[in-house]
Amino acid sequence: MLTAIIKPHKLDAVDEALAKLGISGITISEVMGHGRQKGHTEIYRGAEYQVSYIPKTKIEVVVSDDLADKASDAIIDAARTGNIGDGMIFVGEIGEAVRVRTGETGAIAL
Amino acid sequence: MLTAIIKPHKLDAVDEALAKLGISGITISEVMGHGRQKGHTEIYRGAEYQVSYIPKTKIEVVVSDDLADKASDAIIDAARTGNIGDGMIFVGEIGEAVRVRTGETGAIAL
Amino acid sequence: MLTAIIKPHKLDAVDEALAKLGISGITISEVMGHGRQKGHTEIYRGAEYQVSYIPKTKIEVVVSDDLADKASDAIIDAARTGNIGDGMIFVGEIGEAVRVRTGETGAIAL
Amino acid sequence: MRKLRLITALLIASSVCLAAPAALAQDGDTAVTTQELQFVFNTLLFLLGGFLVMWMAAGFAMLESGMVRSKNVATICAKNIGLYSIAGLMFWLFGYNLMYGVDAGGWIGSFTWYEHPTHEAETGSYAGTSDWFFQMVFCATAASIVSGTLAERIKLWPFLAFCVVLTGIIYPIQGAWTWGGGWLKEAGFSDFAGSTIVHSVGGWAALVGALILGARIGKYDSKGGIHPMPGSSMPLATLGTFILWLGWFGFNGGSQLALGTINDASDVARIFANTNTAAAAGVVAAMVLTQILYKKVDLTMALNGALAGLVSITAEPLTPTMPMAALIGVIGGVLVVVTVPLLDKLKIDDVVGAIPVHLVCGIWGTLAVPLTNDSTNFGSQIIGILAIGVFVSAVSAVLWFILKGTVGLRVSEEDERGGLDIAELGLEAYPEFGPVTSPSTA
Amino acid sequence: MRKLRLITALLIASSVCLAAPAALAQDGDTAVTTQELQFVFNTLLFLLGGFLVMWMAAGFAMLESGMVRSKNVATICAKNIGLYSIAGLMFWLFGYNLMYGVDAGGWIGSFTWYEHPTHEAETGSYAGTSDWFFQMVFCATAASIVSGTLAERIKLWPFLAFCVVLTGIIYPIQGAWTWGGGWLKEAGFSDFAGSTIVHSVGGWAALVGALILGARIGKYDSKGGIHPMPGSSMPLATLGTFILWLGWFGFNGGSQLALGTINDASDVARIFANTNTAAAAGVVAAMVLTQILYKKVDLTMALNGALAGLVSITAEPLTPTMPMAALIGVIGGVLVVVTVPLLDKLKIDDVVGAIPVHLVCGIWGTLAVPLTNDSTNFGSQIIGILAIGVFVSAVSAVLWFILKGTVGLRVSEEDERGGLDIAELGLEAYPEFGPVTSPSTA
Amino acid sequence: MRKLRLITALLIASSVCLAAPAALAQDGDTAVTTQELQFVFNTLLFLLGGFLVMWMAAGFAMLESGMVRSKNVATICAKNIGLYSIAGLMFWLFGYNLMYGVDAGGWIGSFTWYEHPTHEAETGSYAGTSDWFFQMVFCATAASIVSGTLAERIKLWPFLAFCVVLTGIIYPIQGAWTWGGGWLKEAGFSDFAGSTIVHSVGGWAALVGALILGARIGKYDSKGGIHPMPGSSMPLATLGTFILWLGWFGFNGGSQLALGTINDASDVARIFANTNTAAAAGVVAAMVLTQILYKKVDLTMALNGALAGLVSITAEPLTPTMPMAALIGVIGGVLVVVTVPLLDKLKIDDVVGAIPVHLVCGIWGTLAVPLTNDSTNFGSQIIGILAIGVFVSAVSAVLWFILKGTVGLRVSEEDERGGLDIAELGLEAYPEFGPVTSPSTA
Ligand SMILES: Nc1ncnc2c1ncn2[C@@H]1O[C@H](COP(=O)(O)OP(=O)(O)O)[C@@H](O)[C@H]1O
Ligand SMILES: Nc1ncnc2c1ncn2[C@@H]1O[C@H](COP(=O)(O)OP(=O)(O)O)[C@@H](O)[C@H]1O
Ligand SMILES: Nc1ncnc2c1ncn2[C@@H]1O[C@H](COP(=O)(O)OP(=O)(O)O)[C@@H](O)[C@H]1O
Repeated sequence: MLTAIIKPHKLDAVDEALAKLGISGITISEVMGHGRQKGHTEIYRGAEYQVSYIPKTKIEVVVSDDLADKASDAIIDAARTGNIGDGMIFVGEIGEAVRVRTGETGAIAL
Repeated sequence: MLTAIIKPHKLDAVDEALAKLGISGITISEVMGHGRQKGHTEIYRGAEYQVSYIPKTKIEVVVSDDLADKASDAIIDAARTGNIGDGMIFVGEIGEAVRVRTGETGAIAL
Repeated sequence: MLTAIIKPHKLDAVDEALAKLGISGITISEVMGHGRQKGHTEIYRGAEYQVSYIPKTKIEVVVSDDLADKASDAIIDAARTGNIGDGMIFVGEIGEAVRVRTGETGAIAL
Repeated sequence: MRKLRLITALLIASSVCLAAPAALAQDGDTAVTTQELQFVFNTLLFLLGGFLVMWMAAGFAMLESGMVRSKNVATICAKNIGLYSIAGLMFWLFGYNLMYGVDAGGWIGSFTWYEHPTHEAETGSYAGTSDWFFQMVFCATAASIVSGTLAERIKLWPFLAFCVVLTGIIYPIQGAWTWGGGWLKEAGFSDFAGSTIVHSVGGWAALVGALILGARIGKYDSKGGIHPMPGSSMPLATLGTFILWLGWFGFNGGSQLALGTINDASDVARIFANTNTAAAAGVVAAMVLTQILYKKVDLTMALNGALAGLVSITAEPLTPTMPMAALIGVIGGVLVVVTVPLLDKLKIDDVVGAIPVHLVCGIWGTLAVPLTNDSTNFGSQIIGILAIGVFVSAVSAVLWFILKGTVGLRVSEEDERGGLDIAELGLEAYPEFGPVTSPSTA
Repeated sequence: MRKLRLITALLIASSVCLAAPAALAQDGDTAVTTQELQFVFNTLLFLLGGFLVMWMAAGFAMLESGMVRSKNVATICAKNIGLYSIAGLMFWLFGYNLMYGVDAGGWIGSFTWYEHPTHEAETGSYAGTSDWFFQMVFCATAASIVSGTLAERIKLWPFLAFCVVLTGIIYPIQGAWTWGGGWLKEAGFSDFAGSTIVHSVGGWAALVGALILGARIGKYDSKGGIHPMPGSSMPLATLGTFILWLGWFGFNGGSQLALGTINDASDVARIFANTNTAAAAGVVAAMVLTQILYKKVDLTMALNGALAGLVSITAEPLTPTMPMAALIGVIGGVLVVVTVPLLDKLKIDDVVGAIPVHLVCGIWGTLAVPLTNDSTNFGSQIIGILAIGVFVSAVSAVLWFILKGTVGLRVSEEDERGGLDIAELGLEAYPEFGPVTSPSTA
Repeated sequence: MRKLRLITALLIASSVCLAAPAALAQDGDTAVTTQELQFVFNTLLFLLGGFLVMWMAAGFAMLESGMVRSKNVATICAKNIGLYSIAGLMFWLFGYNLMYGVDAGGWIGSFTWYEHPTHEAETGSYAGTSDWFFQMVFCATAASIVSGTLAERIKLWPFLAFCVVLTGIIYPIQGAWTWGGGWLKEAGFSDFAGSTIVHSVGGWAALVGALILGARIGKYDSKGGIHPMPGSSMPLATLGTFILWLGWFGFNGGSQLALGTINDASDVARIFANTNTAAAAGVVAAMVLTQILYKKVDLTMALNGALAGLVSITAEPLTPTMPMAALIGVIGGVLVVVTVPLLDKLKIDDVVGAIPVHLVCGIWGTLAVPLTNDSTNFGSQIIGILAIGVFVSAVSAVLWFILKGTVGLRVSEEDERGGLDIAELGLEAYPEFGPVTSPSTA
C-alpha cells in the first residue's frame, strides 16, 4: 500500500498519472499535518496565533508489488512543485486485499 | 489491522457483525474513492463535470491474528450488496498495539 | 509508522511531546470510534438514541525504528488522562518513506 | 427623473392645494378624503403585512434546511422556492377568485384569474391588488407547511404538482367558506388569521401525505425502535424560526385588515403584543418541559414551541388579554412537546414537526377562540375544524394517491440513502463539508 | 370573511363619509381628526420600529452563532431564543410598568403587569400597546448583548435566570430614570435611543459576568499568551451584522416616537441616514485600521466596526450633520479595534466583542451627544453614564455571585471541552460536519 | 423620558387641535395639510423601501457566500459589507448631488456633498434625506452586483477601490441622465426602478471586470473543458435569493415615489404583485427548462431565475397586467438558463451568474417597457441601454486597467489555490469544517 500525503490541488494530476499506469483503485481523505513546513502565523482579532497544521490530501493506493515503484515515481512526478510542503510517500505491506462485492483476493481484486 | 472501505450506509451492519465476534474496538473515518466504480457525470449550471470520487466509510479494526479471518468474513457478509462500489478490505500487520489509558500492549489491549 | 487514536484536546500536548524528541513530521485526521468506551445515549425530539461513535483525532507519525519506542512513550505520556476513551497506539512497519519534494528516501526523508 | 417626477407632481398638487394651505378638507374636490386616507393606510397595512408574510417563505426554507440531513438540504431549498413561486402563480390564475369570488354563504368562487383593477375601480377601502398580495402569501404559507413534513423522501416534481392543486384549488375553496364569506362564515366559524384556514390546512395535507408516503428508511425499526435523524444545521433552524416569528407580525397584524383609525391601529398593536407573548410563552413552556422530561433542553422543541405559540394565537390574536395570550401559547408549547414523540409512536414521520405545530396547535388555537371572543362559540368552531379537516384530508388523499399511482411519490431506496440532492438535483448543498459517517445519517 | 368584513366597514364608513366626499373635516364627528391621524402614524412607527428591533434578536443569534466554535452553536441559539422570550414575558409582567410607571423625577415605577388599554382609553398620541411592544424589544436587546460575551462556558439555565432579572428588574429600573421621566431625565441626561440605557446596560452586565465567570479554558495561557478561538461561520456572523444594521433603523428611527408631521418624518429620515453613515464609517475605519495594524483586514473587526458605529450614533442620531455622523462612527470603529486586544491583555474573555462594541462605544456615543446637541452637557452625560454603570454593575455582580454560589455558573471542564451543545442540549449544531481537529478548537 | 416627550407633544397639539376636534382642516394653521400628509406618506414609502433595499446588501452577501467555495467565503463577506459601507459614504460625499444636482437635460450634477435640509427647507412632497437614503441603497445595489462575478480571484482592496469610483462617480453620473432629469430623460428613455440604471450598470462593470481579470484557475481547460466549481452552501444561496426577493418589493414599490393617494397606493400594490409574479414565473421557467435540458432541476438556476424575473420586471413593474408580468419573468428565467452556459463557452467566468441575471435580463426588461407602457418607445430604450452600457463599460475598463497596472487586480496563483480567506484576511470562513478534497475544489 502506498500512502501519499500531497498538496490538495495536486490530487487531479496524481490521479491521472496513476490512471496511466492502469491503477484505478484509490482512496482519498482529507488530513492536516506539518513536516519541515511548520505552519504560519495569523492574527485574529488582534492576537497572533500559530496555524500549525496545513491541509493536505492523503491518498491510499493498494497496488501489486510490481507496480509499487512505478506508482511511487508517478506520484512524485505529478505531485512535486519543488516547494516546501510537497509531502511524503510511505510504502507499506498489505497481507491481503479482498474485494467485498466478489470476495476475490490478491492482485486480481485490485 | 483490517482496513475496510465500505458503503457508508453499511456501517451499522458491519459494526454489529463485528460486535457479534466480540470485537468492540473500531475506528471509522470518512473517505472518498474510486475503483472499478468510476464516479458519474453531473451537470452544474449547464456544464457537465465528472464526479470522480464516491463517498465511502473507512473502517480500521485492529484484531488479534486469530480473529482476522473471521472479522474479514463478517465484514464482507455485512457490507456486500452485490453492486458495484461495495469496497475493499485490506489486511495489514501491526507490530504492536498499546492502550494509552493503561499502557497494556498486545492482544489484551484490543 | 505510529498510528495513535487520541482525545482531540490532547493533540497539542502530543505534538509538543513529539517535537521535544525532534519529530517534526506528523499527519492528523479526524476520526470517530468506539472501544471499551461505548458511546452514550441522547434524546432528540423525545426519542432516545445511541451515539455510538466518539470523535477522536488520529495521528500518524513515521519515525525511524530507533525513535519508535520513545515516540510511543511520549504519546502515551502526553495523551493519557486515565479516563476511558484515552485511545490506542498501533505500531506498524513502513517499507520506505519518500519525500516528494526532494525524492530523498529513508530516515533522511523523515 | 425620479426626483423630478415627484417635484412635478407636487407642483401640480400645490397649485391646487398649497394655494389653499388651510388643508385637507378646505377644498373638497382635491383634498384627501377620509376614504382616501383609509384606503392608503389599509393598503399600506396589506403591503407591510404581505411582505412580512412573504418573508416567512424564507423562514420555512431555513427551518427545513436546518432540520433535514445535509444530503437533502438543496432539495428542500428547491421545494421551498418552487412552492412559493407556484403559489404566486396559482393564486393569481385560480386561487383568488375561487376564494373571494364566492357568493355570501356559498361554497366556491369562480375559476377566473385575478386582474388588477383600474384606478377608477378602486372605490373600496384598500387597493384590490394589495389584498391579492396579502392573501397570496397566506396561500403560500399553507404549502410551505407540507414540504417540511414530507422532506427527505418525496420526489421534487410530484411534490410541486401537489402544491399546484393545493394552492390553486384546495386552499382557496376552503378559504372561501369563511374568509370569502361562504357557508362557514354564516355558520359562525371564526378564524382571525388562519390557525385552521392556513395552518391546519397545511397540517392536514402534510399528515395525509406522511401516511401515504411512509416514513424515511431507517427511522423506525421493526422492534419499535425510533432512530432520530438530527437536523444538519441548528443555526439555520433557529434563523428560520426567527424569520417566521417576524413574519407572523404581518400574518396576524395584517389580518386586522385596517389601520387607519384609532381603533384599528390600537388593535393591530394589541395583535402584535399578543402574538409575541404567545410565541414567547411557547418557547419557555417547551424549554421547561423538555428540561423536566428529558433533563436537557431540546433546542428543536424550543423552536417548535415558538411556532406552536404563534399558530395557537393565530385564530384569535386580538381579543385575549396578555395573560390569556401567554396561556394560549404555553398550551401550544406543551402540545408540541407531547405530540412530537406521539407521532413517532404512531410511526408517522414528520421531519420538522409541522403536524404538531401547524395541525395540532392550529386546532387548539381555533378551539380557544371562544375563551376570549364572546361572539364565537365552540360548536361553530368545531364545525369549521371538522369541515375543513375532512375536505382537505379527503382531497389531499385522492391527490396523493393519484400521484403515487402515476408518476410515483417517493424516490428509490438508493436515492433516499444517497440523498435527494444528488438524485434530484445532481448537486450537493454543502459539497465541501463531508457528512461524518454516523448511524443516524445512514 | 376577511374581505367582506372590510367591505362592510367601508359601507358603514361611506354611508357617512362618502356621502360627504368633500372630506376629512367636513363633518367633524365622523371624519379623521388630527389626533387620530397622528395616533395612527405614531403607532405605525412603533410597530415598524418594533418589528425591526425584534429582528435584531435574530441578528444577535446569527452573529453569536458565527462567532462561537461549532460545539457551542446550538446552545447559543437556545440562549438567544430563550432570552428574547423571557424579555417578552418579563417586560410584560414587571418591566413596562417599572419603567414607565415612575413619577416624574422618581427612581422606580410599580410592580404591576402591563394591560392592554381599552379603545376608550386610547386618548394618547399612539396606541399604548404599540409603545409596550417597541419598548419590550429594546429590553430584549440589552439581554442579547450579554449572551455573546459569556458564550462557550456559561450554563444555560443560570444564564436565563440572569436574563429574567435583567429584563424584568435591572433594565426597567434604570430605564425609568431617563426614558420613564425619572431623576436622570431631570438631571439633564440625554440618550436618544439608548447608547447607554440599552447598550451599555448590556455591556456592563456582560463585563461583570465575564470577570466573575472567567475566561474559556485555553484562551489565555500562564505565559501571557492569547489563543484565539476562531468563530465557526463567518457568513452567519456577517448575516447577523446585516440583520442588526437593518434592525437599527427601527431602533433609532422608531425612537423619534412620532412620524405624522413634516418635522417628525424628516427627522426620522435624518436618523436613518445618520445611522447608516455612522455604521458605514465604522466598517471602513475598522477595515483600514486592521489593514494598517495587522497587514490584513480582519473581517470580524469590520463586522464589529459596523456595530460600533451603530452603537456610537444611538445616543444622538438626530442632531449630527452627515460629517459628524461619519466622525462618530469612525471613532467607534477605531475604539473597537483598539479595545478588543486590550480586553485580551486584561484576560477578560469576550467571545464576540460585545464589551468593546456595546459598552465602550455606548459610553463614547453618550459622551458625544453634547457635540451636536446644544441642549445637553457633558456633566449630565457623565452622571448618567456613571449612575447607570454603577447600578447595573453592582446589581449584576450580586446576581452573578448568587447564581455562582448556588446553582453554579459554569459548565464542568469536561463539558466545556466537549462543547456545551452535547452537555447542555444533547445535540450538535452541525452533526454531520466534523470539527477539524486543530489546537485552537481544543 | 421617551414616553413623556410624546405626551407633552400631544398636550401642545391638543391644546390647539383637540379643542377643535372637528379636525384636520377646521383650523388651517395647525391642522395637517394635504401637503403634510403626502409628505409623511411619501417619506414613509422612501424609508420603508429604503430599508428593504438596504437588506438586499445582506441578500447579495448570502447569495455570494453560498455560491463561492468555502475558502473564499469570508472574503466575499468582507467585500459585501465593505462595498455597502463605501456606497453609503460615497453617495453622500459625491453621488447624490452628482445624480440629482444635474440641470434638466444635462449630463452631470455637482461635486458637492449631500447635506440634511433644515425643517424649514422641507417644502417638497417628501423628506429630502429620505430620498437620499432611498437612492443611496440603489447605488449600493449596483456595486453588490460586481462582487459576485469577480469573486474568488480579485484582491480585496482593488475591488473596494473600484467600488469607490463606481458608487461615487460612475453610477451617479449615468443616473443623472435619466433619474436626475438629464438628457436621457429628455430623449424619452424610461426605466422605472432601474433594470438598466442599476442592474445593467452593475452588470457592465462586472462583465468588463471579468474580461480583464480572467477566469479562475482551473475553470476552463485548454481543451475547451469547463470545470464547475460548486458553491459551498446552497441554503445560504437560497436565503440570499429570498432576501433579494423581499428587498425587491422596496426596490420596485418604493420607486413609485409616492404613496399618499388612492392612485399611488394602488399603484404600489400593483407593483408588488407584478414584481412577485415575474419572480415566480422566472423560478418556474428556470426549473422546468433545466429539467428539460438536463433531466434534473438545477437549484442555482432556479435561484437565478427568481432574480432574472425580478430584474426583468424592474424597468416597468407598474403597467404590465399579471399575464404580461408573468411573461416578462418567464423570458427572464429562460434567458438566464440559456446565457449561463453561453458565458462559459466564451470563457467569461461569472461566479454567481450576475451577468446573465443583471445585465442580460436588465437589457431585456428595459426593452420590454414599450410592450406595456405606451408613453415609451423602443428607440429611446435602445439609446438608453447603449449610452449607459458604453459609458459604464468604458469608464470601468479604464479603471480596471489602471488598478491592474498599478496595485494589481488579482491574487497570486498560490493565494487563489489556497483561498482568498487565508491570503487576504488570514482567517477561514468555516475553520472547523474541512473542505473535502475534490477536483472541483482544487
Ligand atoms: N514523518 C512524518 N510522519 C507523518 N507525516 C509526515 C511526516 N513528514 C511529513 N509528513 C506529512 O507530509 C506533509 C508535508 O511535509 P513537509 O515536510 O511539509 O513537506 P516537504 O516534504 O516539502 O518538506 C506534512 O504536512 C505531513 O502531513
Ligand atoms: N486498489 C485500491 N486501493 C485503494 N482503495 C481502493 C482500491 N480499490 C478500491 N478502493 C476503494 O474501494 C472503493 C470501492 O471500490 P470499487 O472498485 O468501486 O468497488 P467494487 O469492489 O464494487 O468494484 C473505492 O471507492 C476506493 O475507495
Ligand atoms: N481494536 C481497535 N481497533 C481500532 N481502533 C480502536 C480499537 N480499540 C480502540 N480503538 C480506538 O481507540 C478509541 C479509544 O478507545 P477506548 O477503548 O474507548 O479507550 P480506552 O483505551 O480508554 O478504553 C476508540 O474510539 C477507537 O477509535
